[in-house]
Amino acid sequence: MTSQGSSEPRASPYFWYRLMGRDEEGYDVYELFIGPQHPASGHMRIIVRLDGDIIVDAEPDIGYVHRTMEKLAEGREYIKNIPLFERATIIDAANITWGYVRAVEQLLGLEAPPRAEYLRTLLAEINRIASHLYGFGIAGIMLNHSTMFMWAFGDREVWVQLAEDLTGARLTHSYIIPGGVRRNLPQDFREKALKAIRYMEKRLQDYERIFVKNPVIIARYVDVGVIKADEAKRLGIVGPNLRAAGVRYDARIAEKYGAYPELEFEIPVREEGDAMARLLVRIEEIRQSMSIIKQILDKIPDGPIFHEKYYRMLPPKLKEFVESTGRLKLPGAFIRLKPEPGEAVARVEMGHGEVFYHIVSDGSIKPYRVRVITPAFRNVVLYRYLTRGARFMDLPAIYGSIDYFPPEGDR
Amino acid sequence: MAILDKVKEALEPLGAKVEEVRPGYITASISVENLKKAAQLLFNLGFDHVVSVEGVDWIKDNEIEVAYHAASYEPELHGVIVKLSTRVPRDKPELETLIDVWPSALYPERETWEMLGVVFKGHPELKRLLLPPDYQGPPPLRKDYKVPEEGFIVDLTRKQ
Amino acid sequence: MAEDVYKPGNLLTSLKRHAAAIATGLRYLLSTKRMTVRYPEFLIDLGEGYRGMIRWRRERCISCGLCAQICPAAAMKMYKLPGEKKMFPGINYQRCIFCGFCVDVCPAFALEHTPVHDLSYEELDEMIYIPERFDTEWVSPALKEGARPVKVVFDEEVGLRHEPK
Amino acid sequence: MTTGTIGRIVDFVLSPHIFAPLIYPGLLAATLVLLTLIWAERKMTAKVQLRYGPLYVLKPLGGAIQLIADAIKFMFQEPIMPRNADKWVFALAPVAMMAFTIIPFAFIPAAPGFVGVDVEYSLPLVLSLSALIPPLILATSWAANNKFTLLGGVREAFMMVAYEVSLFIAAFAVASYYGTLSLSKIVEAQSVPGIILNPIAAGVFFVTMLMTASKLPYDIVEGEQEIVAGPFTEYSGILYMLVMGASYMELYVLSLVFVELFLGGWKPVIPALASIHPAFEGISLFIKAYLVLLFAVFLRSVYARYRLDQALEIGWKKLFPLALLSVIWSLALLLVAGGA
Repeated sequence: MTSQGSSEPRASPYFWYRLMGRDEEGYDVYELFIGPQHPASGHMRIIVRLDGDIIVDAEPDIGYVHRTMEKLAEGREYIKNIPLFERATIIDAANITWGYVRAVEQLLGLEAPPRAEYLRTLLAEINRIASHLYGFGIAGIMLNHSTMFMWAFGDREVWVQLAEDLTGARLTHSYIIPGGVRRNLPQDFREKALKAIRYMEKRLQDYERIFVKNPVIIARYVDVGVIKADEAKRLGIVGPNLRAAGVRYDARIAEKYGAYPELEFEIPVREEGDAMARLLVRIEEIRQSMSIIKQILDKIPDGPIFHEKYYRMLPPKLKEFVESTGRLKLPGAFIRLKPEPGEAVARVEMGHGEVFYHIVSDGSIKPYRVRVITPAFRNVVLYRYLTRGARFMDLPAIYGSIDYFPPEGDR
Repeated sequence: MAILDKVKEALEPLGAKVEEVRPGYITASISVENLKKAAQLLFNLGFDHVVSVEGVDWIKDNEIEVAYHAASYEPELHGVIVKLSTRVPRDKPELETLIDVWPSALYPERETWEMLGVVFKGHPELKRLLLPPDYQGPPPLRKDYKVPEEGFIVDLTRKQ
Repeated sequence: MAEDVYKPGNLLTSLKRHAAAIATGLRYLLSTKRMTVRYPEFLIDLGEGYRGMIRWRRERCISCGLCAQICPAAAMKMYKLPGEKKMFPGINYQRCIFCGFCVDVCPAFALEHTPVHDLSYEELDEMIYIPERFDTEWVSPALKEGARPVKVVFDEEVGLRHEPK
Repeated sequence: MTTGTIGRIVDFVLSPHIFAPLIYPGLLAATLVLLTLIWAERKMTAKVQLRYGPLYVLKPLGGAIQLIADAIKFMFQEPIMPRNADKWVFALAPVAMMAFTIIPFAFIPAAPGFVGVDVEYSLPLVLSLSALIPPLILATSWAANNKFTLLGGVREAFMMVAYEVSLFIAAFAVASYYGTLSLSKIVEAQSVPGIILNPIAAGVFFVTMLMTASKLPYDIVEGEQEIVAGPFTEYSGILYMLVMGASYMELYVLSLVFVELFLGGWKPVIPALASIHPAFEGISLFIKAYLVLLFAVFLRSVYARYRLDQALEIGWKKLFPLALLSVIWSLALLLVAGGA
């Protein structure tokens, strides 16, 4: 047992108190290492310091699944980085690659045809639902509600199946490429998607009965881990965590990319800022995403799915194949995309929040520098902020409610 | 564009070079001394958080560019990113931390210290974040840290 | 939706919620819905378009090497074999991420995806397919052992239904 | 060997002093409950969660002997003794825990007059014996010398004081109505099931029963998501099986008491059955207790876990006053009905 007296000088653990304008107080703390070998830590460690049952300080120690993506990206051609960045958030692959592709398209001066933009939006929304359901399941099991965990993961399968029908892969779609998308809409996709939506609407009511309105969940979530709008802004929080704190910010309306300007949807915002508000915002976002999918299926325009500049390069035989199967063939020139020197930034709203890419090109076939800031990396600071003063048993509740995805934070 | 003019008006007296490279993407490069002042001015304009803090190693110029991408949650500044950047020498990359202005720079600054060896003076916890605590090598995102690459041809005639 | 979770509940609303949760649980306890596909006995038929194991056809290959150049994981390589003038692609399934770029870039339709995805290996070296081994038909081990293929059908009531083919 | 000897052996085994603690409702039945209940729990949870649950061990019966397979696995698993542990306490506490869950069977009547040791105070005796387990859990948590086990032990200590009081008071509320502390006499006197006479006591007893056995929503002591497995974090192999089994055994003991206090004990739902053969009375008790157990473990698929302070609040601020209220209710019933 480690018990640190107040006399022991420690610089970092209590710095938060200084930042929050507090005096450095003497705490007699009990130090716990939650993770990386722990049933509920994920691929990370949280160093928790307890004063009795109260958390004095929880320090997220991330990096256990760091894959040096930014460095690896510097050594690869532009197109090869798509599957690489996809692996940061494998559960939300469409959105995380879309940010990268948007930045590359800006560098190349390309614009995807309208149909491709609609298809990207479609997959992005399917991924958003799947990502929220994943978060839901984790939130459930963090409170030991195994039914919510199994249900959410089971229902996520419906959306994963839908994505598979569209792209040919369950999770790692690599669907969005500079200049367009890789596959056209399958024949019977509309019926399938509408059935999935109707099913999900029914299930959300059961979720409500067994989870959201369950008195145990209300007890565990209401007024737990509260963050208010001004603090969320100061700390640069993104995604549903931000919107649950009362800030109406969503990269989909801020950046106006894809087909979003042509679609009608609401950005759910709640004022409470607690764990329950984050949960409710996610549920409402699932509903909004389903409404977006319906609109896309109604509005999707006909036309090419790939930019003319590269489609032209394909020999007639391959063009014929693309027309008949709806599966794109890539021209050989696509391997060595060569943008002008310069830089570009792009932001895309993922399920977890906003992802940011900054690409610096020196005019060669490989990017000079790719900077990626994922929503999880921006939200990691919440561990420190939300857990301060919470009870120890609130830690998993808070962890589940902020929907932190360690591989995404570590990149 | 109104925002560009505002940023120009605020930062050009400090000697910043402000331009809009793409719609909604404004870059402003400034000297190290004026960085904090410029950050405060940007904050006052409404850029309330940084999306990213990063370093770019310009090995040919023997300099590291440290860039802060500031953005805002306010509806009138949606879709605008200002890159506030400065260049520091590669052999002594030091600048003052901006977490007093933007607390959201806390973790990205720590990561930039770790990955490029840029020292942010006044940062309360410059310690390993993503790399293992016992990592010894040079800062990995510098250009002189090479990642071995392999070709795409395997010659089986030469083996054995 | 669940706006009233923030209202201070009294004993009655609390009991009602407990009852609703337990009743929902009991309803599912008594229903016959199942999500699981019992894999070694049943195998989901993935059909056309699934990005599974990659089939290479030697007779179509023009040895252009585009597949090896586009491979993001450096799994596909061009192999120079003794006694062969041309180079042919081989694949290392330890690395392959099934992105399908090689299939998409192949101008001669020499590479194509199959729906087979459930292979396992005893040794790492077996996962490297030099061109000689690469040109073979993939067979799902479960199907070989007599698994019954099932088709995935979307359903409003149970989400996904698995119908025997 | 003569038939006389065999007969004497059979008589000996069938005599309540041996049969009750060792066979039914004691050790053998308890083992059976343990094996089937955990299987049933997993099966029911799986059903609610749209899965199959254990299936492949004895497939025609839906994997019914899965737990035997698990037990064999635990038996052959290496029991790891932490280097810094207090070895004697660490190894013996689970054994003692199991023993204290089995001893109460000697005092629980399984049928009219069929009890191992017939004492006048069987109700408080059984409850006090099962109240000896929390101190043993504390002992394991201290002996393992691990931060997580210690936290689990502290939680157990907090929980124990919160639920034991209400558990005892709710049981005594019933006893005070019948004017006896003997379980057999309480069952005999029950013409109307206790749950109808005193629903408050029944509710309090059931909830505290869940707390005692740390079942959801009160599995705070073992809170996997915070403290790995609470006091049992360091256990492995056969010792782990013992500590895990002990909580189910405790639940079984308490559900037997619950049935005898509130559900008419061994009296069959159809009274005529009892006249066919006295064994039906024992079976009836078992079935009732098993149904109570099934409901208790079914709650796992409905609930999440309460926070420690919330559970303590429930224990002290809700269950305790309710338990007192149930005593008053019993006394009021006595005044109105003039006693049973």
